[in-house]
Amino acid sequence: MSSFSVSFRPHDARDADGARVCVLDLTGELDAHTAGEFEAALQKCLDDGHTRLVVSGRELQYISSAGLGVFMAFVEPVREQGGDIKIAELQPRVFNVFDLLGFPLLFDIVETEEAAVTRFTEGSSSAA
Amino acid sequence: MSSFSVSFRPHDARDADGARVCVLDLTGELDAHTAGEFEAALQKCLDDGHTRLVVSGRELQYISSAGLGVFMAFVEPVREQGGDIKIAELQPRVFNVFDLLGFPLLFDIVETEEAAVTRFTEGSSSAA
Amino acid sequence: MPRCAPHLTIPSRTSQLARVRRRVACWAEEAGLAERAAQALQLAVDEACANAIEHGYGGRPDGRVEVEVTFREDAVTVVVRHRGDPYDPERYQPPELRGMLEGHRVHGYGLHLMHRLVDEIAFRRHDGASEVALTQRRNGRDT
Amino acid sequence: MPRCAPHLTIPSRTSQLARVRRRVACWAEEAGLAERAAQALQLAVDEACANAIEHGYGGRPDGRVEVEVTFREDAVTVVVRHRGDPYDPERYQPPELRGMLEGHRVHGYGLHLMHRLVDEIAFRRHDGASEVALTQRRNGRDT
Ligand SMILES: Nc1ncnc2c1ncn2[C@@H]1O[C@H](COP(=O)(O)OP(=O)(O)O)[C@@H](O)[C@H]1O
Ligand SMILES: Nc1ncnc2c1ncn2[C@@H]1O[C@H](COP(=O)(O)OP(=O)(O)O)[C@@H](O)[C@H]1O
Repeated sequence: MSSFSVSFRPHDARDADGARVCVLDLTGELDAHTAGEFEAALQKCLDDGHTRLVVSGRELQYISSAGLGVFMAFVEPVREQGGDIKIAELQPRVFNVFDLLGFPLLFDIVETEEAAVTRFTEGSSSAA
Repeated sequence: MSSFSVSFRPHDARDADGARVCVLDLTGELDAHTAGEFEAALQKCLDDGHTRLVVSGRELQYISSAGLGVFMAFVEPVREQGGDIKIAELQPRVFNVFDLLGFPLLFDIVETEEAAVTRFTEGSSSAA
Repeated sequence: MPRCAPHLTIPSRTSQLARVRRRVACWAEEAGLAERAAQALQLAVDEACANAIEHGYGGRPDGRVEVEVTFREDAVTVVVRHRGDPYDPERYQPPELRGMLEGHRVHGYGLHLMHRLVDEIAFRRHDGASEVALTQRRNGRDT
Repeated sequence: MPRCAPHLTIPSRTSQLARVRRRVACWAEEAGLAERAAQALQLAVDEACANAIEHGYGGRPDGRVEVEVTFREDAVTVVVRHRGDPYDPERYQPPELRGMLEGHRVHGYGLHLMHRLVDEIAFRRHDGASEVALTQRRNGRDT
């Protein structure tokens, strides 16, 4: 069995609209078996009104297309609600897969969680 | 060289909005080389405000994906203007290619030109 | 039984596709393929050549595309080879991404068609050449 | 040098994918593939197995997927084989069509990835089985 988990962590930062930035930490292997868990976590974020999302791949060892599909499925609904999915801290092996499919054109993929959070807060006058 | 031609033929019929139905007759082989001609013909239809289009494949001997791509590229703009592209009289060999890609789900593909015209006019109270 | 040369090299121009198709028809007849299998192979080879011209050589007309047949007891294989760009990840996007980026979606059918049309399809990169090998069995499927 | 059995049969459940990946890692090490090539092969085989499970067997868990390695002097080939549906034209649509029909576009990356990841990929239907053969050369590309 692939081991995978995703955990939700509200961040202190807020964007210009005052919306809180939230971090999803991915751990383990994201494949066709575990993609459903990631999907459920993103759906819960949406349901709870969290749409300023940073997905941290610091502990993500592996990703297959099923995992990439989840990003694709959620980026539009999230953006429609004024939010975004920023991707941070990917290990080179995992980044390579995103890169092969041209995801850097569609997603903000940044090195550090901090940089991802800043993308939300920069230019904002309110919080952070 | 592949021989291909497309000719434009206004039909007597009008749809419920009073818009004239037009027929495009395709002749020969529609491939990556000749698709541009078909594209230009459809563009001219759009430019001239003709959007109730029947494409007749009675004399079409061959189609490759480049030809299918032209249908796909124009169906949305045509529909946005209240029209449609109906496809008629395909030879079995050519129909098979449309079918392999699932086009019957997206397009009205009918046996005869007359049936295609009727799709535009049926339920119409004005002309025809 | 017709005889037609087992090798054909064309310049990278789409105007050459009809010539390729005629040659494939001849090979298919020589191989004794059923009509449907022959037409399917012809279309698959057309698509592979069109990809080589449009993607491999990016539309430049000065490239060369080689088309080659091999007859085996139970099958016929046509190889399409070019020495242009292999997949260019910067230029080539999966259809969905291109769709989102461009709004229009008119590409991406060729590859799907090829898969459906032949009994076996193989993609290979080797010594700077990109090859697609399309195989139709004599007693294969009749799609 | 590790030794791992050259053949693995799994039930058609995605929970088995991790097991397949571990086996492929072992084969890649045995073949002496460079790390990047090994990881690429592992991912490509994962995608092929996931397709067999999800498309071939339509998610039914009672199918079997066979995964088999062949070592050659210059390359290693992994074949993934299933006996479920071959392409089902009614169910399978090219991404653009599905996109238009469903609005959502979350499929279609697996196949593109596979093409990018290995030196050679072949799709074959034979005697009711569908096979994908994924080949990585020992001195191949380092994507
Ligand atoms: N450099 C290349 N050489 C050969 N084939 C390529 C190249 N780049 C892309 N392709 C092929 O072209 C396919 C995309 O083309 P296709 O599906 O025919 O759609 P379209 O040509 O309409 O964009 C790719 O999936 C791949 O098989
Ligand atoms: N019955 C099948 N058996 C094996 N592979 C299939 C089958 N049907 C479709 N496929 C493969 O799955 C591909 C589509 O899957 P893929 O590109 O991985 O996207 P997704 O699985 O996300 O829809 C097809 O192009 C084909 O290669």
